[in-house]
Amino acid sequence: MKALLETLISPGSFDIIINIGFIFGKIVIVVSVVMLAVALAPYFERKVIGHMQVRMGPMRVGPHGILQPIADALKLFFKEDIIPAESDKVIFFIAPVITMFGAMTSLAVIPWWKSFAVADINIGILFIFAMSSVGAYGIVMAGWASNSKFSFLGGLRASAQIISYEVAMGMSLVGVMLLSGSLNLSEIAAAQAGEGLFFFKNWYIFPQIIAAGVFFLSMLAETNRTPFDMPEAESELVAGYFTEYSGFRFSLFFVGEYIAMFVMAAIGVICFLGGWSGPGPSIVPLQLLWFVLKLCFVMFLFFWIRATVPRYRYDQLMAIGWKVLIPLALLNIVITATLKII
Amino acid sequence: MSAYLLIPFLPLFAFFVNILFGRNFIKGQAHWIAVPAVTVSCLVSWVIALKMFMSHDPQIINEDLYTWISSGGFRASVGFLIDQLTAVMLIVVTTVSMLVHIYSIGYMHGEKGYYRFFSFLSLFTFSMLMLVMANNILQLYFGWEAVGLCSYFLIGYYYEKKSASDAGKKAFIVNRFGDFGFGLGIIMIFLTLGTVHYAEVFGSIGTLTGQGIVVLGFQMDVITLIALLLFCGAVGKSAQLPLHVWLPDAMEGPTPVSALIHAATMVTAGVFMVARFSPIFNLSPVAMAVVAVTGAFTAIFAGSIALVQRDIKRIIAYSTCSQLGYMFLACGVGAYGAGIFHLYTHAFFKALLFLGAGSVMHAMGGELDIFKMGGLKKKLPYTYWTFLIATLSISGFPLLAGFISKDEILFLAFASGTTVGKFVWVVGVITAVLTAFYSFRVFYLTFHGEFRSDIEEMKKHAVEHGHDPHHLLHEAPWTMRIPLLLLAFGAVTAGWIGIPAALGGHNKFAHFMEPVVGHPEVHAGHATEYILMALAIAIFIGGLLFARHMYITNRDLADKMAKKFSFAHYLLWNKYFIDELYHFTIIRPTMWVSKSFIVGFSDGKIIEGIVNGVPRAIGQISGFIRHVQNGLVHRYATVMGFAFLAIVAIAFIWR
Amino acid sequence: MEPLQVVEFLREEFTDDILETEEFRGQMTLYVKKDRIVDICRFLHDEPSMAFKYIRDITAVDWMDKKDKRFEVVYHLYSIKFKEMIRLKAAVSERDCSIESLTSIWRGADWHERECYDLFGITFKGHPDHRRILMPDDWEGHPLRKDYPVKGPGPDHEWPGFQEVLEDAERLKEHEWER
Amino acid sequence: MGKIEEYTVKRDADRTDLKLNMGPQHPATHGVLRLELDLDGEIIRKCTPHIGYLHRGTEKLGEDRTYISALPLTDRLDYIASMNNNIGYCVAVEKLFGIEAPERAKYIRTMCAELGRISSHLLWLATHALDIGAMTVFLYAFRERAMIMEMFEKLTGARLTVSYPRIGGVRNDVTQEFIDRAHAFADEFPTHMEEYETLIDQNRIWLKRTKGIGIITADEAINWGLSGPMIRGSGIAYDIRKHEPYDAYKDVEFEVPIGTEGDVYDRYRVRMIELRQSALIIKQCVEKLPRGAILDPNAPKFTLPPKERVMTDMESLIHQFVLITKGPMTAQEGEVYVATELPKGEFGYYFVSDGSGKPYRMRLRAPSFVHASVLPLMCEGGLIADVIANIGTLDIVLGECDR
Amino acid sequence: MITLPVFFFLYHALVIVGLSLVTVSRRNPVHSVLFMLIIFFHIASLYLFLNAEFIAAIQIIVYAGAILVLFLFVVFLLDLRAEEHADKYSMSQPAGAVLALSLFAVLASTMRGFVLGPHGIYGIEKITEMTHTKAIGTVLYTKYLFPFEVASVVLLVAIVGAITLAKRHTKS
Amino acid sequence: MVPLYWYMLLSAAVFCIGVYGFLARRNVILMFISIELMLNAVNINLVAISHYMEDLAGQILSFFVITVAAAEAAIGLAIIIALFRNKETVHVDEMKEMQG
Amino acid sequence: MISGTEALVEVEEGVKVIPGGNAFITKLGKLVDFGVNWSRLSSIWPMTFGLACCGIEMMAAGSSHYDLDRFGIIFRASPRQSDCLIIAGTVTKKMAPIVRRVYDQMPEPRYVIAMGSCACSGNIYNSYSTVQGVDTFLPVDVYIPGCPPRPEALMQGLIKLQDKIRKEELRWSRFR
Repeated sequence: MKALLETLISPGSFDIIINIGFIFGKIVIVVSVVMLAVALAPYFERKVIGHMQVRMGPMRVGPHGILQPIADALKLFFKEDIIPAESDKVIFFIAPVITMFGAMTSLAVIPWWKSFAVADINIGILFIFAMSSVGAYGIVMAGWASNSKFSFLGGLRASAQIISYEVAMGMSLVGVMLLSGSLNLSEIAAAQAGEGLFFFKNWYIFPQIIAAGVFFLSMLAETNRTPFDMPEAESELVAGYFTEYSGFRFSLFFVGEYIAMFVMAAIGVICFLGGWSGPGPSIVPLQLLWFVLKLCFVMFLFFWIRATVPRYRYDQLMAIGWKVLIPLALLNIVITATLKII
Repeated sequence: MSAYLLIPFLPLFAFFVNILFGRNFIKGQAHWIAVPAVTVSCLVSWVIALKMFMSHDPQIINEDLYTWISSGGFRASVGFLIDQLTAVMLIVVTTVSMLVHIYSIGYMHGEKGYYRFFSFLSLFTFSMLMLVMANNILQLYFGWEAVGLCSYFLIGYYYEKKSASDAGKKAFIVNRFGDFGFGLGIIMIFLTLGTVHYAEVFGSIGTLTGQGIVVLGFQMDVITLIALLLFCGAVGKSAQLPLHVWLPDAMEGPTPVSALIHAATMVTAGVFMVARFSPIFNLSPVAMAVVAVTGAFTAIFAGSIALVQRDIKRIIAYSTCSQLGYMFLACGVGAYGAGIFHLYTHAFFKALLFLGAGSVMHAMGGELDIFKMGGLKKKLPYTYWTFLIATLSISGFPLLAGFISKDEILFLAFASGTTVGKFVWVVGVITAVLTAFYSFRVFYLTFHGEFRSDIEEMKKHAVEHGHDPHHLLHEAPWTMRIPLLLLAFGAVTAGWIGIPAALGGHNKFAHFMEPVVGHPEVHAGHATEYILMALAIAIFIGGLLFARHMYITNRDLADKMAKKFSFAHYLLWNKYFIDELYHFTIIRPTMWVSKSFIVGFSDGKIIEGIVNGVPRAIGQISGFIRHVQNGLVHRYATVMGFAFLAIVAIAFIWR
Repeated sequence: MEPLQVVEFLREEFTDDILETEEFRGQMTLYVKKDRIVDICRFLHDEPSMAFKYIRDITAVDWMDKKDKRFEVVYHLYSIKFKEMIRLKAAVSERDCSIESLTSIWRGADWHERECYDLFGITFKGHPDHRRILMPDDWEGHPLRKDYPVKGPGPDHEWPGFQEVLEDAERLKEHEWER
Repeated sequence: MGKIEEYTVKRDADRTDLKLNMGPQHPATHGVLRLELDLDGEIIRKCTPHIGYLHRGTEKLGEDRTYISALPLTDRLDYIASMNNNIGYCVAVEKLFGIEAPERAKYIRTMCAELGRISSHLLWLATHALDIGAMTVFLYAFRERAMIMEMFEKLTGARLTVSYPRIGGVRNDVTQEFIDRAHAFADEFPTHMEEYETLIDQNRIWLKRTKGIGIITADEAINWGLSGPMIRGSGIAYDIRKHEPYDAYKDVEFEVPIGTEGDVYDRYRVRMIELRQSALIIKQCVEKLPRGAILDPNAPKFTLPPKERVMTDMESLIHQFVLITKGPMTAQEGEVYVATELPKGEFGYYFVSDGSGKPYRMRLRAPSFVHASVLPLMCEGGLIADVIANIGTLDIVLGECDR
Repeated sequence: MITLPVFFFLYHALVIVGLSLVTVSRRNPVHSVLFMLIIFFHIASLYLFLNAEFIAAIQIIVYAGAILVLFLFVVFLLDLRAEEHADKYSMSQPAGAVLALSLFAVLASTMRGFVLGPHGIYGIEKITEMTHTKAIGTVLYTKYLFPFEVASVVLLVAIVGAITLAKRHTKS
Repeated sequence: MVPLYWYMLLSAAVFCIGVYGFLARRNVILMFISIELMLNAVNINLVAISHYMEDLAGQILSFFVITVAAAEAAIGLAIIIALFRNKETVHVDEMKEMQG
Repeated sequence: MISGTEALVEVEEGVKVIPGGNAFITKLGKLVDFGVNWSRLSSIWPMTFGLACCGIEMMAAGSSHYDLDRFGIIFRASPRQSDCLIIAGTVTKKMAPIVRRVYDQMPEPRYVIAMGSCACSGNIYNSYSTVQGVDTFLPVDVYIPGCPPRPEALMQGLIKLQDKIRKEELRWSRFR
């Protein structure tokens, strides 16, 4: 132990510690900003949908209801935390944490502006896939541990859905990887940068329009959003896998889900909409602005779709995933690869 | 410039689209994918070939696209070689394929597996193109086997029909004999030269000259062995004696298939292969002689059978055998260029013959017997005229394609100056007579005279077999006529590219091919050539007149002849009893051995003795040991683990 | 076919089984013997000139002391084809409180009969799923009988299920947030 | 890898491993319906509906009250279309007494009934769409429904439980403002309809969720005793407004839409066309509305006298007193069954009178009760999600189902 | 001298070995699977130390994201709660322990004498320069292309086999 | 620098635990998990040696091991499900007959 | 930081307190009370639980015209996630156990609103099968009269409930 301490205070290690401190700083910044954004996302959603439905959305809590999410979060935090008697308690406890963990860790590799990410790793896309598959654990475990039939069905549905749509999503991004020649999100975004009036000419949404479509649909399914919100279909399974969750643990699921939406939207922006690229000079605040604007746009799409379309049936959803999206994604890979070779 | 990649891969693409989506989505519209794909690849091949033909210093493409296996010294790659030989083959393959595709739209209309037919047709085209475009033997072999497979699929296309599926199997099995040799040849090449790439093989084959090898106790020349083994493959694929038996039976497949695979392209793969390996064959006079003699015998043999057959497609099939024999004959005397030239012209007129026959069948509701036809001239004018052109071309009407190429073969055989050359020339001339005769026999019996069957009967028959009785005795749709017209044009003009110097031409074809296959020595002058040509014309007229005499003016003569030469007729009618020969020499012994010996003796006596005796002993032991096998996986695993430990321990101690 | 014609037609077919007919405000009522109810209904259903394919309602009336037989089971049949309705009544005594089920003719009769059993206590023989429908399974008494009080049998004879809830509420009161 | 789950979650038919209890507080069961589902994976092997969670004893209570004071009970049966219930009740009691409402009252009733039908169908559309996941339709439909609610409020003083008709007429006359609003509403309503249809009518998901689901053939529909849009969706043009016209229905023109397949989608279409037809009927009523009394002046022993007469006229006061305390005087012994066409289907009132002021037997034949019984037929063999669509398409209201 | 890498290694090794023991000894298969998940994460992290980031990602995506979820599904589907108590350790437990221990002894003693072969060309510098993914891709699609194709066939067979096996035979 | 031997030792330990688990447990699913454990042990070894040898062959091999593990899991679990349908148990000792 | 024990004042034998500590704690408690109560009253999530007629008015209150979402009120389908049980409609005896179970499944703090006369007192349904007011078995916080109450009345009731929550003290201490 003493030796270890000695190691830790040796001058070589000092740099490492500084480095670690720096990374921690980044983490704190990103997480706090994202948490704030996640807090605002439901508010944004309620407002958008409200206005689409000829009503106002939250108005009374704070000016224009802006404090609504904070009130919700605080209330949930102070609510009783019920653990059903028949449940598997440990798993019941950690399931939402795993979901949160899966979503939050993905944030690490997202480049917010040029060369700023908590961890700018070479396998960024793979990392996000890995983490989203971990997120599925939280869901399936929550469904199982609750020991309720609605939860169980919801959990199975959700995890099957996430896993199968992850295949489609991964395949849809292969085209992007082929074009950019990298798995690093920063590099992918950098490859799409453009200048001047047609700054968007390099965006992969144009050559990869099939992939973008497939990605967008699987993104909806991956985050359990309408029209693929089968696992939490209110009219069928009450609240799906988190039917039995209350209070704080429920809010963890809630937040995890919104972060997952965030991550997916960010991937969509980076891989298809050119990441931070945009008109104007290439300076950090502008880059961040473009990125955030695009992110908001994709989030808006999420909400828009929720307000517009009905819900698919579970078998129809699976059929779309396996029989339509995956073949389309494969076709896209073949086409992209062929074009790239020629 | 990698547009050449379109040539093989467009048909492949069409195949994939049709086979994947055909069943549920495309169905009757499969041709909209296959035909454009083949048409484009045909256009590209023409552009490439013409470019090559026009320029003085043709650019040869030889590149590796993709290395498939690279293990040790062995390297297998997908690569393409486009030289003069390949260019000619490309034209033949893609053109005929395109026309057959178009023809099939009309011919196969409304069949159950329409998409399946087109997808296999496309796959065949792809495989054939891979075969001819290969730059290494392995890829050639891949194409070789793939065309065989497609041929199997397509012969057995009407798989509900037993004869069709049997014919498919027969073709497949007979080809295996040949391919066995071919495979051995490839292995020999790899063993001796360590490579399978053409350029490297041909570059270093010379070093093997004079080396010998002991095979089955015989001292043999290595190159001769390789050449003969390779030729084995050619014999099988090109239906030469004695492996020709599958070809006539293959006529069970749809007629477009016969035209494409069994007349124009696949069966000529053997010739192509021999020409492609001409550097090897040239080094072995023995092999050359074998090739020539085999070709010559096949030519006359098949031609003679064709004299008496009644089935229109079989006659043309035997004719194909015979013409293929010509090509081998040419190759065997070193006139590869002439062989390829004949291959090229033959593709046009033989495909035309087949497609014409298909048109006739279409009108006859599937009837094949020429003795039940007659007088179709008026009903099927297009077919009549195009069939006439094809017949004239094959039987050697002056200046039509067939005349020029056949004449060149015979001339070069005569002029080779060797004994073998002289011998095969004689055989070739006799065959030419036969060719002219049987061609016109078919022609007259089909189109002239009066109609020899009952139209009502046919209609009833057609309805029973689910055909539409309305198009009986009517000209086929346009999709079927256009290929006929185009091929007829080809059958007339295809030969003009190689008009010999004696006739004022420049024999451009031979010069074009020379860089690849060389040119044989010619020991004769123009005068000889003129004489030979005159002889050929005489033969043509003789054959024509004799056929006309026999089947138009004097109808009884045929029967009389048959009675008079009853033994010969019997022999020919039964195709020299080759099938029966095989049956008695190969099939029956095999069956006997398997039945009587293996089942009866070894199984019955030895094995059962052991089976009954030993178990009785074992039974008692196993009663004890049985407890070990209790089905508990854990026990097994544990025992395995301890055994492993024991072995380790023993190894430890031993050391 | 007018209701009156229906009655005549039926009288021909089932002379002894139609006890009485009655018309009020243009609606025809037939009193039939309860043992023949299935036959009569099947006849009305199958006979093409009447085609009473549609069952509107099955219910009962409790005449308590006013008639000999306490209950009357009332059937309303309708013919969509001829736009005619007919009412059948079959008297059921309290002692033998049962009648044949019509579910074999109309699937729609299923729940009506269950309800009738639930609220009146009339048993339908041959019913495939003869359970209470509106009241809980362990409910005592049949509420629509005239001798059943409107407000129920009183707090002492409370339905055990509800009694349990009340007890639970009392028991759990101490865990509530005091207000 | 998820594929495997899809195949394996299903077990053999005789070994249903999951019994799912849907309801009574489930969000998609429209109140307190309870379904017991025997699941085989996602497939429903057996579906058993349980009702009675809202059984309030209306029939028993009705027998305990006079004909006049039993009217409010009918409000709360099909509480989505109370107006139609009231009207049906009044029509039935009128038939029992042998009186008739004056023409003007009939037209007003017809108009109100159709407004009620529109409001009911809108609520059905809203909840049905919400169940299938189209959440915005819900709010759009409620927007138009609010207009009708306001109109009712102006006319009757209540939004939902109106108790507006009276035996022998209606309570108060319509104002010109109400007539204008009704006319304007009937005019503009089809444009709103287009809004809903834009959202769902040609939506692929909607079609996938509704077409071929919950099929009921014409024969089955008759045999099970279905009525209203449920039977019309199966292709039987059975509409009591046409078959046994009451009120002003014989004087107005409208079409009875029918479906072809008998699936959820057909019933959806039928109801949508009915909405348009209702708007047409309202328009006709407004245009044809005759002048005259709103209560039958010829039957003072059955109908309440107008308020001002009660205050001024002794005889009327006595009538009022007796009618309220004892019920209608000199009622005949006898029995009637009167069916009226509610938005849900055929609602039958069966009265047995023993001559007193109270009904001896009041029987309510509720369409929802019959429709709920058909659920097993529609659901078994389907998937869980189809149950939701099927409950939605039944358009049941537990208030009248359980009574 | 315990340097940081050594410390990290020791931590990982400890967790992996400890949780492995826990995994094989849990009653409830669900818990076993979850401990397995943690083990996989640690192994992936170990791979990161070995500069094999792609393998680490694959480890998570394939093992954690697909295989273990499959296990979970199966455990859930079979609903083994009733079986938990039936799972008794049987007589081969000591045998298993003996076997495992002696195997470990053998392995440990043989590994002592393990000598590395000649070094290849993919040193740390090279891998960092061309990124691990690219390096692996280059090797996989050139030198090991044929095994790669065979592996794909194996997977195909597995998919078809799994579907055929698990598909319910409809008793039509 | 961590010695290679440590990695190998770790791998051996995990492998042996896997062996133990396979032999000691009666629940088929746990046996499968033990097998996965063994495969992972092998992978650790492969990657470690590959790293120390500065040659990617080992990592490629581990790649194939993962492939095989995936295939094995798919097939194995499918078999378990098929067995469970017939036998209603996952206890290996009750699966000793190979019919039905 | 207070170090050692000197800062503590011994008020009784063995009982030491921080001087002013109580006031601090009380003030802090008031602050927390304010925050917690504010959050609770700002986001009342009622359970989707319509029983009868009143349920329709409850839906109407949630629709565009009245829009409960303005107050941060959204309906949740699962009792575990809702704060408030609006009993909208007649509760029959058969339904009572289920209502009670739903209530029992809700986490604290939970509120009950009896919406409509039926839920308050039984209304006209004084019959064998109906419960005469849900307060017989549930602790009701707010009663809303009316048959059915207008959506405005429901809003009024919710605002009353908010007032009630605002006045609560120390209700957070037991749950977290």
